[in-house]
Amino acid sequence: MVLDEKDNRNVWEKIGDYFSANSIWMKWYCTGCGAIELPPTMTSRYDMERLGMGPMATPRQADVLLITGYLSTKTLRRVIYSYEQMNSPRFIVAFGSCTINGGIYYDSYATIGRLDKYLPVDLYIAGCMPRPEVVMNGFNELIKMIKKGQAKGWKHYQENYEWYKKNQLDSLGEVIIKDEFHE
Amino acid sequence: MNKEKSIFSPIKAWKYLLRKPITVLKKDIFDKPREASLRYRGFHQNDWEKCLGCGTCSKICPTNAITMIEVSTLEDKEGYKNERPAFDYGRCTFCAICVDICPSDSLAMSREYLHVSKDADTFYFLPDSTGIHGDSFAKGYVRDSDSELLDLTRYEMELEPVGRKTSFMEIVKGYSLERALAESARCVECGICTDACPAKMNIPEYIKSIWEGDMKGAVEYLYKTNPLANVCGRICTHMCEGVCALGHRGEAISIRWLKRFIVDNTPMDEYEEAALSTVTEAVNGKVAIVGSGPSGLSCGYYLRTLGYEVDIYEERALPGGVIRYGGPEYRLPEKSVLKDIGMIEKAGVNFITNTKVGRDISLDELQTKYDAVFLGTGFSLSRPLKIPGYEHKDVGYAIPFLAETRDYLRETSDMPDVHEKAVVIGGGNVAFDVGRTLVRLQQVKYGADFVSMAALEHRDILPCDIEELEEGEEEGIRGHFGYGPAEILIEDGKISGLRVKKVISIFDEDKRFNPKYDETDTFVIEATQVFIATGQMPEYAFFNETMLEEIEIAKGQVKVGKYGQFNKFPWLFAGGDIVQGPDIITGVANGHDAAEGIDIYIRAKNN
Amino acid sequence: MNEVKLFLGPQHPGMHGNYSVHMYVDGDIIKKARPTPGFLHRGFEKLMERRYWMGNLALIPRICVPEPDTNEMVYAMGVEALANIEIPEKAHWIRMLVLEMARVAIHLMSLGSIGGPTGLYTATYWAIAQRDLLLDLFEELCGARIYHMYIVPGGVRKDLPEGFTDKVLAMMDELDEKIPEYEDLILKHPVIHARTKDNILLPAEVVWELGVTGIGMRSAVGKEYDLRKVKPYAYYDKVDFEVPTATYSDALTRLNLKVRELYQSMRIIRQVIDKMPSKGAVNVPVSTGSALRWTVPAGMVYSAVESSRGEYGYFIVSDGKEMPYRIAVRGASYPQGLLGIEKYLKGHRIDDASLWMDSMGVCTPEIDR
Amino acid sequence: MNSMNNTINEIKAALKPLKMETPAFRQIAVVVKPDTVHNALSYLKQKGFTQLSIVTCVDWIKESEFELVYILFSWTEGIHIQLRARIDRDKPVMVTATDIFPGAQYYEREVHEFFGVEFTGNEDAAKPLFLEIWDDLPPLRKDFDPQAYSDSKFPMRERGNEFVSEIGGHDDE
Repeated sequence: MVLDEKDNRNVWEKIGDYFSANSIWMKWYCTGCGAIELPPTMTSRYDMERLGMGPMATPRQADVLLITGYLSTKTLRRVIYSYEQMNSPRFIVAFGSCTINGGIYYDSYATIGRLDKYLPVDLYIAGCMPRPEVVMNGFNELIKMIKKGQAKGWKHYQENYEWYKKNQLDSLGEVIIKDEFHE
Repeated sequence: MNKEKSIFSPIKAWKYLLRKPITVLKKDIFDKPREASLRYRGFHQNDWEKCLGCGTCSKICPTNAITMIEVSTLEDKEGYKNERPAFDYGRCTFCAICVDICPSDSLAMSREYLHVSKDADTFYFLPDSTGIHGDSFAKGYVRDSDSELLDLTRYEMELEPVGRKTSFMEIVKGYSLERALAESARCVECGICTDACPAKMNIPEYIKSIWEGDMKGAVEYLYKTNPLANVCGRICTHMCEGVCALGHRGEAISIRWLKRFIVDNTPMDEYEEAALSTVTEAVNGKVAIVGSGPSGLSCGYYLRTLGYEVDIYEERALPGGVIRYGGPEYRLPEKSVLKDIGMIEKAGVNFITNTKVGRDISLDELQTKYDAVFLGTGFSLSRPLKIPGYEHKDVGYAIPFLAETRDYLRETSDMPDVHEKAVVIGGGNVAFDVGRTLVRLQQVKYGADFVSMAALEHRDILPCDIEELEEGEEEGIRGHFGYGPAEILIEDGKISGLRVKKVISIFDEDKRFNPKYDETDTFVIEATQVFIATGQMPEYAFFNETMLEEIEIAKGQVKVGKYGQFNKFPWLFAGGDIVQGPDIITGVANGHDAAEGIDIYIRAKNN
Repeated sequence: MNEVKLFLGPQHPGMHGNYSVHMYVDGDIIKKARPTPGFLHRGFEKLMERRYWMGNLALIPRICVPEPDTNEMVYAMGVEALANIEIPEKAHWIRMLVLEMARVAIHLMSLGSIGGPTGLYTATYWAIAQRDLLLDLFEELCGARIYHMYIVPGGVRKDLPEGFTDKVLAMMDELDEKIPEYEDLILKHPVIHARTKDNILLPAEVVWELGVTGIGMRSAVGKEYDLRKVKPYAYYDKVDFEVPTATYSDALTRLNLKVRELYQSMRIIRQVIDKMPSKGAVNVPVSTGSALRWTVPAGMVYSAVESSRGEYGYFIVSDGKEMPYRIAVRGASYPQGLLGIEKYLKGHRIDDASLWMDSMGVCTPEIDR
Repeated sequence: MNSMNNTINEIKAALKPLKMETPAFRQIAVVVKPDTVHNALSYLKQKGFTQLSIVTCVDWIKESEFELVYILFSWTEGIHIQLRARIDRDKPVMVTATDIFPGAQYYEREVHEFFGVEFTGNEDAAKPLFLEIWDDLPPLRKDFDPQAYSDSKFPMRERGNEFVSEIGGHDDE
């Protein structure tokens, strides 16, 4: 993903970014094993609310989607579905090795290799799994990026929608979920 | 069962208001992230000084995260590869198995864990000892003896302990199947041994074949680069073992004995099939080889695989050169030599024995009869040591003595003349061969042995292999190391002893051989027979005058170009001791090289 | 009747982990439920056939995220049974220490996660933070908070760090003080009582029908059906502990049993530290050679340990090579997580659906693998 | 251990197994013919092996056979039993065990999904469970190569030899 480094926001956008950076709703979706470090991050030990972040149940009101590790194809379909339900500006933070290059599941038939082929990733966090300190630092970094207008993954997704869709279809076959199939 | 309490009962938790909070402070997260534990498995650190580039980490990695990257700026060092592991944190699971298995102990996990970036490429890096951001975090998880994943101790073979010096029985028994499997399982397939081997043998591959139980495949690997596997499986100088990755923290793999296990334990039909699988029809030309030592045999075999007719000229009655007449029976039994030479003969190499080039047939004649000629004549003469008394009849030389002993054991000649007390001058492997042969012959003849040895070098810098020294001393050789020969004392026409003097230094400031002695510190080693084993030299009587003029000879060795080809005489090739030396495996390598060179030369000439 | 289809998960705050249940509801009552697993399916069983016996160490803790040590233990026990090796005494004690610490950690976590479906978020804040302190101990022991990779075939990976047992004992003393508070805060709280008492029943017939094990089984059957007692592994036959049981299984009973097991685990930890020899080897090699060429004799073996949710088992097949031939994993919550949901979630109210999953102990990664 | 020997003898007498062994501590492996599996399961359930721990399958591709494995456990005696039976790999069919152990339903469905074994009498077994829109061989069969499948479907990052030797820190912008 090539990001345009130039800051071409207008004043209103800058103000908007400033406020949204200080109040981020994280979507409550445990996509993979990195989610196990989210409870400590959210609760009293690390207390992510100090950053103005809190969990949000519905995608429509959430700002940031955490991809906490590997994604099976089955989950990726749902993740794309719920990412597209989110309102712009929306951000993706990818946790751990698996989102970057497949992780230990590099040769698995069920999990994807790299996330940025299917969804625009704003920030990667290293670790398998990342410690709460790293997660907190990642959020802090994201906040900085939003303030500076650098977290523009969602724009990239809009502009390159065809490319993303093609990749999604290539790997998944179908993105539309037919939930009745197994009943 | 718990009774329901009032909704206000948890109110006592307010007491925590005044206690230290459990929450990690913001400054401990953002400004200076909390320090990880002493064993933390964070990002990798790799000490480049120690790293061998063996790639064991990349093989064990369950996530395929480690790639060996060639680093061109590293200098070439024997036993090291100029490759270093790069880690993909898009794969790594921080399991630290790579750390536990690292043969050089260079890898460690640091206590650094923080890396956040929008650029996925920054998650792939080549660590040095400062870690991912160059911040030199303290080491976290390191290997210790509990988490060791290598098998560092050698599975020893049994030696014949008692009665070994009274016979010429082979000392080392060879691996049992069980132990060979255990020993071969230790290998980490790094291939550093291959780089160190003069013949570039496919060592990891044949060890793997043993481990997989594919003996035929193992023999095929052996014959790819070495047709003297039986011989080398017994008396190779095993430079491979000197650089073995496992040798850095433990004991090197017994590569030589595993090779011997292959040749001793492959059924003969499979062995023959594997050894001869690459031999082809002789259609491309005719090549003469002078001397049937290791280089000649090797050259002959590989020429047969390349499709040439080969005649090997040998001065003595039996082909083999040093392997037939040099190495002592207790280390290199006749049957092994026969197996190798037999296989080369089966490959279609023709031996013309009792024919000395330069005496019975001239080199010029060979040139006209053949397309190319290979010289592998070796260092066939003993170098005389001109100290007072050296011309006495009881002063013997290593090479004829060892050859006579082999003939005696083959029952083609009488026992060499041995006295009850003898002294050997020299401290190399050949000197020990002579000394230990003497011990056995004395035991056979007198039922007792008395062999002394004098060498310039001190015990810990002797040029021989350590096994030779240890086994020799076990067999009762009396070593006087650090003493040089002064004169051979003669009384009434008989030798009465060897006077030696203490050595102060062997080399002068220019590192040239120039021993200095303490003339006052001398004593006499009691002996009635003296053997000189201080070196060998070549014989170049077969060169004609123009050749002698054109060919440059330095320190006894001829100067040749690539493939052992003489620059001025493109039809003539050379290898073995007269080119490189001084061991069998180098000879084999030279022979193989020359075979390829000859092939190129003849093909070019024919087209 | 007006049936409506609802999705519980995969993206839902009441759902722990990535899992989905399709519910057909009439008013507030669930009429039909269908579990949909597979969101966390990574193909572990296939991947394990492609890695060395030692390399699998990186995979196995990831099968069940909250409880890595159990997985490591099952795998290690199975490989040791196949290779027919006896591990050193100290390794057994250390393993028990680690397993019981893990049990304390997971019980604390599940105590905390009851906060989600019941709305008592205080529970989450207290219990998870307490668990985090235990994770710090784990980090000191093995170098990571979650994926320990500490119990290995042949023993444990490293000896205990200096002064570790003292820290564990101090933690136990702290827990002695804190757990009664958690009981007040969680178990005796009217909110919890209102939601869990006489709710989500698990009769003994259902236990036998589904094959539910662990706390679910013991709370219904009233017998000490715990693998640590029935078929002791490590040195569980050398320590005194009780297995809490009950004969009436509602969600509250099961919560109660969890807390009572916590006390028993702490009791075991204290005994282990008391009985553990201070010196001695902590592991033996599984096989000769380097870990690249470790082989395990051919055979098939099933090994099982008592996880916090019941019997956790691996069926391991070796063909004598350097990699396993086949490994099948029995996740402890498989029976209740699939068939249980299909058959017995119906009849409950919608708002109890996630509480149902929570109190039955459904752990998705071990079902999906 | 007496009960263990008794159990072994009783099973031997009742089931006439092809092979019996004790692979581990308090564990019995019983190999039977595939057509007797159903009887054996109901016999063992009567004997007190009331818990079905897992139903799984091993692909012996060289022999062209699947080996079905039923792990049973007796809580009263603390003994695990592996009941194993080999069936033809090309036409793998087995009678369902759901009438004896209702809990077998999902295990059988899983075995069907991962190996392609059909279970007669278990209608649900043929439905997909973990996988969605699966388009290849059943993935746990030995002739299925997950690496090849992954390579063909899921692109990986190319990691070359070139190196970003100096990586910027996480907070320098």
